[in-house]
Amino acid sequence: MENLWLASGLAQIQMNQAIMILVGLALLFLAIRKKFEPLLLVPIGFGGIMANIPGAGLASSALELALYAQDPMVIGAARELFEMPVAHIDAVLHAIDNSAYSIHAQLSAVAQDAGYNNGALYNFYSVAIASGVAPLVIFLGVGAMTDFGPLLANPKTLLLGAAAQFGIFATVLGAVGMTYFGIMDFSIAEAAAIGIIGGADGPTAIYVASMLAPDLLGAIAVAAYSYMALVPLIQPPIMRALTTEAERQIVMTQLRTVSKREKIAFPVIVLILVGFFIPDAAPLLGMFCLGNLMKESGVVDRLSDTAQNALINITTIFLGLSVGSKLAADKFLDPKTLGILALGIVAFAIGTAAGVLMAKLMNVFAKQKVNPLIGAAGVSAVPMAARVANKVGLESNPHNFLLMHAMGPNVAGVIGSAVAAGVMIAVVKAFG
Amino acid sequence: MENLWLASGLAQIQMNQAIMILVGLALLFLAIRKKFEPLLLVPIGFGGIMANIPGAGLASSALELALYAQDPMVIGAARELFEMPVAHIDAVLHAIDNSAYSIHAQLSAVAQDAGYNNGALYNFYSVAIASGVAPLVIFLGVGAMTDFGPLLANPKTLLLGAAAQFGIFATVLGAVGMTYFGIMDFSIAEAAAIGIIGGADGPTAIYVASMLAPDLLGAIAVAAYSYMALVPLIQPPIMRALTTEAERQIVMTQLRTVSKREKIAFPVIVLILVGFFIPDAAPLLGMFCLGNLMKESGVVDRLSDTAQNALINITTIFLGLSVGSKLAADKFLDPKTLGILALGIVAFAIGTAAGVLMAKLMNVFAKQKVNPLIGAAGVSAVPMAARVANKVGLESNPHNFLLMHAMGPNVAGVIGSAVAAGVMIAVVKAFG
Amino acid sequence: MENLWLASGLAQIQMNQAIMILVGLALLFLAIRKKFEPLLLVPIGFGGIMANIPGAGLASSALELALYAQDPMVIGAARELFEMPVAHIDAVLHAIDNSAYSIHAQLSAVAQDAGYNNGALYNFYSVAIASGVAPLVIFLGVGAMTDFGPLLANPKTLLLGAAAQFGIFATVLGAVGMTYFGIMDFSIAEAAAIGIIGGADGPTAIYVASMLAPDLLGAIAVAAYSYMALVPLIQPPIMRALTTEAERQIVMTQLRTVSKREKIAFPVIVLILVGFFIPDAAPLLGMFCLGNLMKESGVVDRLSDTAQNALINITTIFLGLSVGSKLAADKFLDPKTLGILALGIVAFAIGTAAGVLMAKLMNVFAKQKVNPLIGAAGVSAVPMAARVANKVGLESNPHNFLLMHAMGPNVAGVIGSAVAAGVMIAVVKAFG
Amino acid sequence: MSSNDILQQGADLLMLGMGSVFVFLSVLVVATTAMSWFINRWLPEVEAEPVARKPAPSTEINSKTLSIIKQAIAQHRVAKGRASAE
Amino acid sequence: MSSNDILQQGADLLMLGMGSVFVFLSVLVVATTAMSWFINRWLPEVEAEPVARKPAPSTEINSKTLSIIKQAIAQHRVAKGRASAE
Amino acid sequence: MSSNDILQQGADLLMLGMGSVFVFLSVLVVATTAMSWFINRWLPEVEAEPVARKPAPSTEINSKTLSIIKQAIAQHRVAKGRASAE
Ligand code: NA
Ligand code: NA
Ligand code: NA
Repeated sequence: MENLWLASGLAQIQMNQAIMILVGLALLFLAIRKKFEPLLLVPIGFGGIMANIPGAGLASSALELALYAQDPMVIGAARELFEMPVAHIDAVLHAIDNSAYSIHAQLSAVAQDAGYNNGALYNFYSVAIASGVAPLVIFLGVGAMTDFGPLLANPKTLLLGAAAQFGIFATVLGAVGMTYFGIMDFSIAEAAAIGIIGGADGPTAIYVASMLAPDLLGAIAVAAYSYMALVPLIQPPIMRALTTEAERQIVMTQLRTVSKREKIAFPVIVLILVGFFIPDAAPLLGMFCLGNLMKESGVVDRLSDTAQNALINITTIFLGLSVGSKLAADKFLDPKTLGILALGIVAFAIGTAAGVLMAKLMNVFAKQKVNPLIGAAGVSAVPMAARVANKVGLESNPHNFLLMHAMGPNVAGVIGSAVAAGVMIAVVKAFG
Repeated sequence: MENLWLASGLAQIQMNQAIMILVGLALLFLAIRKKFEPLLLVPIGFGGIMANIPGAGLASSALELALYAQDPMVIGAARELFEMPVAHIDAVLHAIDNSAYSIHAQLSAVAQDAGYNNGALYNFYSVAIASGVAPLVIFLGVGAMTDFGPLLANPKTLLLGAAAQFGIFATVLGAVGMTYFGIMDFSIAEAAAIGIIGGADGPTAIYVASMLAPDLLGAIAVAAYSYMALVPLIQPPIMRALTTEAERQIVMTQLRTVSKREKIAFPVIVLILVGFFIPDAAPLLGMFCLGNLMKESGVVDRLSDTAQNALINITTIFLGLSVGSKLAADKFLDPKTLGILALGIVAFAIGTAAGVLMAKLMNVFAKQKVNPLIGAAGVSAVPMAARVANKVGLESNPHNFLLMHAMGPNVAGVIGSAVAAGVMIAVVKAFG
Repeated sequence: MENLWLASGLAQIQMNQAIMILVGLALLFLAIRKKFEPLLLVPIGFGGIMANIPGAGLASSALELALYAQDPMVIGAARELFEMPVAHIDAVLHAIDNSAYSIHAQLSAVAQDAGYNNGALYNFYSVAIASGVAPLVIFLGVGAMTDFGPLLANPKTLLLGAAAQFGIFATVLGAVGMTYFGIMDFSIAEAAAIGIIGGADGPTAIYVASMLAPDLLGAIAVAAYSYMALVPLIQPPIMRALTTEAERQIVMTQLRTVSKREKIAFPVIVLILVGFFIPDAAPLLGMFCLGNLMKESGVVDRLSDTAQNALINITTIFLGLSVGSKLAADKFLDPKTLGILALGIVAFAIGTAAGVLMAKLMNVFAKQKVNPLIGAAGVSAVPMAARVANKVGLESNPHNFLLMHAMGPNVAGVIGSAVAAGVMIAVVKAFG
Repeated sequence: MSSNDILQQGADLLMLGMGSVFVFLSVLVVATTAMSWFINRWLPEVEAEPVARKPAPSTEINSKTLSIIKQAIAQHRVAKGRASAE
Repeated sequence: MSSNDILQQGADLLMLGMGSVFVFLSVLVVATTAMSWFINRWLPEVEAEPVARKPAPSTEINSKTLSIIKQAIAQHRVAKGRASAE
Repeated sequence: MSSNDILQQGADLLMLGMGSVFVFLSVLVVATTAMSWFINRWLPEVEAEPVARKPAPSTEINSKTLSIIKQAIAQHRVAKGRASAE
């Protein structure tokens, strides 16, 4: 909870809210007119506008609303809890900001006694994101829509998906570097949450941000989805700069057909390996693999169907509105947002470059050459990045269809960034 | 929580429950045989029967069940909390009835320690209605089903939707009048919640009642849906009484076609104006506009589809059962219910009259005459009221199709009553 | 909460988890390859694997995770709460295990303060099963898929559904007998929960187990669904042993057509009778009857459709994962599980026998003979048991189609075991 | 609680349980029979029931589609037969 | 609270409520009219809007199915007609 | 925490993170390759896999509908051709 509302005047707050409404309108424009990831950006943009309606407090908790109003009952209860009977009100608010979960729970009850209620968007956020459930359900549905066939036909493309995750960690280093040089003030948890933008995977970014840096979640999600929509602009120059015409013309042998049994076994193997090596990535990848197993097993089609349709759609609506709630002016209009937007695009660029370079490195050793363009698809952004690889490839050789070859690294990138997410959550927890 | 169960004997309670089971059966009969708003009245009627099963306590919380049973552990905890060690048990129960949210939370925990559990319908009510979420989700779906084209083609019909809300506020005055003359004992919050029946909009009525008068919610919702089903009986005599044959024959010019861009811009404009003028109406109208934007934008059809089908259907089932939980005998069998039923039909009648008269008033000033029958559609009750206007119009002029013209005030009435709801919530909150 | 983790070393725990992962894989194999109730066993098996990922704690609450880690903050808070400042840590843990709901709630808040979070599967379990909602929603959907026509055409087949419930209660007696002879240590509540396996109805078994013996829920649900899948193997030998060739050849008269009005009235009558006689069965049977009424009334097809598809599918996914969370090694790898598996199959066998014998008994008195094979369908396991009756009947008389006749006792068995569940919950509650 | 107690409780549960199940379902047999008699005697569905059920969309499509398929196949065969006969 | 107070509150609610409803919807009339004018003046949809809406799948199937049915029925009649004419 | 510390933490995260990602996905390459080899060597799908996947209903309808449409159109053209030829 920011104490911004005390430092600045009411006019300033309303000006900030007006700015954020314009940001929401801009997101709607990009989503509707430019088709920027509309499934998420329509509810995010709309939720962002709702969150910034002056006086409605839709994105605020009952306790936050009571504190905005400096409700005497709640302030009094806080004075008693903290045993600071004569302290200045600012000191009390500051103490609340820094207090633990159980203190918040007690003061929330007092605020509800005093007649305050959680805003609708705040409730959506609690249920959908703070609980962690919405990204998991999205992963279930995405898993049920994913075909691992191309990956199974050529498993070494998994390494391209690994390399592209360098964008994530390079960005973490960039963020802590900004802190080191005093440009920004990111904690290591915040830096990790920003880095995950480079994973080019919306639900993973939201999942990590909700755990490590909930206040930055709005900016991180907006950056992630916007740059995913911009992949066709961001990637091609980098891909062309790092490859020769000859490399871009490399023709890859046709993929073998993959049997149904391999497709059934794969999600189970991924789950067990993830459980063994990276337990913190198990929730995300577990749901992803369950979705995929439901699809490939062919015995629970009605569940797979629902996971791909009603369930993922319902979750997407509330996930989007919940992210929108984090576009409240006091959270979003912060210099950190600019830092996040700058670092996010760098993350995409580095991830793309790392994927391409990894492919070139593999060609040094392997007999079967891969077209380095498909390395760029390793950032995920499924299926956009794979399409971009195909398109750039066609420019050099109009008969060389790379799409299926690029789908391997593309879905590998999803696994890769979920693994990276798990590692970051575990390591940041260990840093304490 | 009513202490009714202490005042009357067990036999009386069971007689009351038997009566309410008959009421539930009557609602099922109306819904199934007479097609009275079956989507809501089937689950409401069924939930009403379930809520009145003697001894099952499906509509009661764990705490209520412990108090019915006069559980010594819970009573003891209450004695300690209120520091009334020797008071009569009635005094303790009375103190609990009047205690705050946080006291209830503590005693609920004790009741659960003592082995009591919330009834299933109570849980549905908490999640679907007490949280406010179900009416919002219904509005999302209704928004995705609404076509604002006729309204955009003739925006001044918005004023008809405004006028018809007079039914709401006249009814509030009627309710406080009853209190003034000692016929009933409605608080101002209860009067406001009753008035909203005149909005002829189910989810709005439930939303307002859940905030201002949860104990009356059952009667208010039943009245609202029943009278909406009775619109073809209630409205025509009023419409005929207030118009001349010549007026009813007025032919309106065909509506211009409305471009997709206007339809996309409209929900965004409504959201921003609501946020600026009536923030307390922002949750309801925000979700309504989001649903409409999802439909009109054409870029998130899968979300719009789910909002119109799986999501609204699931929510309707639980909303209906939750409303049914408020048909528990101790809440419903109260003289107030008769007052509510009487006031509700007056509200519909006044709203209809106000809409028609407003249309006649507009004809005094405007060059383009409107057929005053479409004013009656301003009460909402979409799309029934519009069809009634069309039907009454055809009686006077068999070639004058008013349906599309009446759809404008009809959807305007939805906006109008949501605005009225927001104002009432804000004003009643201010009355304290 | 078991204190197993204190008694055994880490290596033992991990070995147990490895075993449970193999159990999960076996369930997936049975579900996918052998088509054993795949709709439930795919998510249960997968959830079982997830629940046993070492170190991930997906099936544990925040408090359990804090206690595994022997978090000093939480242990300290417990020492204070229980006023045992110098007690050994084992004593503190033991005190927590045996403490009430409200103590758990307080310590959970402390654990969350200390940075622990509920595992994802734990959250699913809380929302879907501990609240009781998932089995109710499944029953709503199953009700909307059930045709009571054959039952209404021949109501006395209800008695066959009654007789088959003898499997439930005989198994309870078996379980308490095991306790009496010191083979196992089942409480009466646990014995009742185990008996319900004989109901051959998954959601009923989960509902009862969640109320009476949550720690055994995993084993009970796995046994119930596995044996339901094995009905074609378990039942035929028993059916053949208890009937003569002549009895198996009995031809039943064709069923009369049942009017729509009878089908509409039936679920309402069942609800009212259940409410009057067995209020504790009202939640399950109420939802079942509501689903059926939604289907038969024909006026709320969109609700009925959603209850049969999106809603039941979504609930099935989370119900399965939640049951899987109870396959955590410390709950499942217990001698009791072997007892449950042994008793479960006995329950199915006794239920089958009781159904067949009841049919033979009815033939002693009735003029219209019934083929005793359809008595076996009274265990429920819809529609598998009815198909088995049909198949065994065809072996004796290739022109005698018993399927529709067997559907009567089959759906009667669902009602019967829900009634049995209600009685058991009420009686065990009364035992205290 | 002694071991005997739990045996006793199990036996009680068996009695109460089977008793309730049989009583309840017997009552249901009577109630259902009475209801059917009453409806067929006093409230018969005279003609095509006005509350005709709108078939679920998917089923509708399937059955329509199926009938079309049958027809199409039939016509196809006829056409082929004619063609090969010519 | 005296009985007069609640009458006063009711009257206040009536004034504030109807006032707000009329002001708000009047503003909306103006805003909507302005918006429509602006869009039709400055942002007309030139041709077939590129954001063409994908019809809902079920509808699509239905309409296709319907057209097929119509055709099939028509052909059926023609065939029958021919058959009975022969 | 000094500024150096956070740099150190960032570097640690980079090492641990990329290390884990590469190790994990490399292990997955090996495991997947082994799995594919094992299945294709020991558990080949002999014929039409018995676990044949039931196509999603909508797709089924679509493909059926499409084939019907094609046929219907073809017949329609034939019929029209015949009609105009007569
Ligand atoms: Na990625
Ligand atoms: Na209205
Ligand atoms: Na059963």
